[in-house]
Amino acid sequence: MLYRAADPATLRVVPLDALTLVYHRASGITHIVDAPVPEILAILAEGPRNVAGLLGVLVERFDLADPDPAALAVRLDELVGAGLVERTCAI
Amino acid sequence: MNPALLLARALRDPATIADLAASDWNALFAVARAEQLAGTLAHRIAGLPMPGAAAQLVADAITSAEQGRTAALWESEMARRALAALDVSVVLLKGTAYAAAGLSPSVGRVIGDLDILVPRARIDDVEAALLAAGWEWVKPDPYDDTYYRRWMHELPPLIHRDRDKMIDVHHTILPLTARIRPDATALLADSVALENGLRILNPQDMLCHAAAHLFADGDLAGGMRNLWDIHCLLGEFGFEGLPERAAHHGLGAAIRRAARQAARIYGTELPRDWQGWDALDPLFHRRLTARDQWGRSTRKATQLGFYVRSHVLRMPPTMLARHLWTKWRKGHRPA
Amino acid sequence: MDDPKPEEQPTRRRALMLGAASAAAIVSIRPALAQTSASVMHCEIPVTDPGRAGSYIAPDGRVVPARTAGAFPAPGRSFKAQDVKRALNGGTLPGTDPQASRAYTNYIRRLQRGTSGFTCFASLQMPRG
Amino acid sequence: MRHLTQLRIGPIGFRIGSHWRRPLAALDDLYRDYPAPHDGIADFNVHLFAARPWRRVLRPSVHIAGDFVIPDAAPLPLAQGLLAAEMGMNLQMALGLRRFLLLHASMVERNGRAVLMTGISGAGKSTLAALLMARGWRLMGDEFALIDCATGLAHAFPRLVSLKNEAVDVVAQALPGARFGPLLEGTPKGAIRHLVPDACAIAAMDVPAEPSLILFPRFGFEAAARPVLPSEAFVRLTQSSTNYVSLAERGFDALTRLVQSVPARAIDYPDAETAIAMVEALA
Repeated sequence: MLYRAADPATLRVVPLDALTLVYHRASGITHIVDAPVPEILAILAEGPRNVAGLLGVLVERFDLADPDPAALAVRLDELVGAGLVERTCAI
Repeated sequence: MNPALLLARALRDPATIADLAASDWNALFAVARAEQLAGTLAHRIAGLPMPGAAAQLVADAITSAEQGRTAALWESEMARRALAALDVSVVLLKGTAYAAAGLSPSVGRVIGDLDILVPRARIDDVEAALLAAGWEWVKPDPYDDTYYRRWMHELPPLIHRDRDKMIDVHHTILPLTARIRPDATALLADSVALENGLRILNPQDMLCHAAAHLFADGDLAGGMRNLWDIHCLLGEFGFEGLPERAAHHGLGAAIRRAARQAARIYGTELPRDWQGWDALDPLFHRRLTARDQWGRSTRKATQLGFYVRSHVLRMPPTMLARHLWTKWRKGHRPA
Repeated sequence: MDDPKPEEQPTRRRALMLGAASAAAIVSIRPALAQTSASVMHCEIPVTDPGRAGSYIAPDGRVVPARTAGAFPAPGRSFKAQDVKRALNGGTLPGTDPQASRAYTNYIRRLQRGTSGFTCFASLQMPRG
Repeated sequence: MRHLTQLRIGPIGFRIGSHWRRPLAALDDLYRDYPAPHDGIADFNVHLFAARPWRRVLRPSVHIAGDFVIPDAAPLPLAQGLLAAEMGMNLQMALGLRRFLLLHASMVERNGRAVLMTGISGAGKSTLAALLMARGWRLMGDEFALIDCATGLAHAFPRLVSLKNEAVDVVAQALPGARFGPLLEGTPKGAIRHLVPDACAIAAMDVPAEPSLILFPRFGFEAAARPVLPSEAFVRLTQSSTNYVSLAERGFDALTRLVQSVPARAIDYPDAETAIAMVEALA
């Protein structure tokens, strides 16, 4: 199972303070997101990844306090529900 | 002028707005909003010389329609994602289909609920997948729910809990109780795939559905909008193969009547053998254009007649009596 | 002072937490007014706010300290919009006695913007004066 | 519709029809200094009608409709026809406005700087605006603030100020010379009396102002003020806007700009006097 993010051209990302605003042009929906959502979107913008692959990049780029694939899967489910990320089948 | 005909004239020939008085503008927009045609009107007359206040209304209506279009297309995309794993044909219907395919009725058109057509044999799978993806039942009234499942051409409506949008899942385009039974298998089999894998009806079936929606399945409420769809689709697709396909679905009379009404109200060009005006046409014409200066429905008697008529067309008489009784006891009256 | 200049510091990676499964990281903005009457009737109004659990509700709907005389314990549950609507028109909220129901209904009437259930209540009440 | 009136409040024109003369006579009187819609063309239509012909005279009850309607809007008795008209106009704004970002807020202005007060219902938003007007602020509106998405400027919508219950007497004392509508008792919101905005508010209603402060007041608590982070202000303002979602990216731009450029404070206050002092100190 791969996860693919919305095309960055369809997103307006505005960091405010602790939280970040994400306006999604394709849906017209505004999302207020907390870390690690902007970080996940940025990594997936480079190309689709599976949970393990994404976790690997997060560990590499950040000092990740809880590198737990189950926790990451929950964040991805949220992103899928919001329509910011789509599940696709591995080719 | 009858305000509905004022609207029709502006849609048909935008240049006619040049001579409108302020009171005409007020009536024009009141009726256009009531008929859900404000965005369509706005696109037709945008850029023509008009008072500043009217130009503002036009700009507002265009923005509003644009946002509605985005939301409607997104809803179809989310439905696509929810149903992707099922490997089932999902055919977009009505407004969303026009927008997804970039057809002319979609310009400025208000799009209501998402309507999709799926094979009847797969409807339980579709229902389960939608429920799993965040759609919920719209508070089913037990009577309505049984009625829907037993007799209607669609599931009881579902609404998405986060996006607040309704979806109507159809397995045919008329209720199972109607005397006319369109060939749902053919509708699906001959549908056309879009780039993203969703489908739309083929041109003739799209016209058949629009006509069925206008006359056979409904009480003509909001008829001017549905008729504008038909006017645009006839202009886009022409009449080739239409009589045969409509006859196959049992909608031959409906599509001809729709075409005659479109010609009368919007000036649709008809082939010679489609022209005419039968004994009932004036009644339909009056009903379609029954609006006052405030956009309110007029001709209440005609309206009730049409409400009962729409049920007669959908159901055998004893079932109708039972249905109306149950409805009216619960306080429902035609608006 | 011999602190190293910033560029001489080893690159510290930014700390990040994936977070608990129970805590949402995304809030999507919904229309403030529900679009359809159907969804209006589908929403729920909590009595009271989760933050005020254990409080009592006075007959006029104010939230008062627990065990205030004449007040009713907050039911700590949500009521469906159509039940609230019925109660606002003189009915009784399900599972409550008439006096408590009136207090809870008054609490709902006093809901303010930003409080849980307000949007639901507002959609029931629209238009407002 | 047998009776008809038209009026403009700030940038928005209304055309109001009624089966009865009384509600429109009251509107015509209270809005007598307001202009007609631009070009005579209304942005919104409101109609007040009887559900059945005989209900025009027999226990007359006023149904509210218009270009934009919600199902099950409860009717009002004819004696509250003025309120019905006001509710009808509010409803059109809430459901139909697309030209501006609409915030459910009262707003006053001094020296070109607008203070928005939002986040409460029935606990003093209108009262504070009226009392600030009595102290020389320009009233821009007691219900809706209109934000221009392109410029970020706040436009006034100075409709009649709707005063409820205890606020009726409080404001009458603060504004002895002001014009008021009839006292409407037993409305769904209790007793209501409408206050006509002063001449300055009406004369300057087409003059926008730069938003300079966003307040989230809360009545019934010890006086306290705390800063509100932009993200919290953003979320709270989307919830006090009826058309944020409908404006799509324009709304996002307008609201992002507002919360990034204008400070926001939550203020708690025990009484109106304290609130006025707090607002004047912060503004």
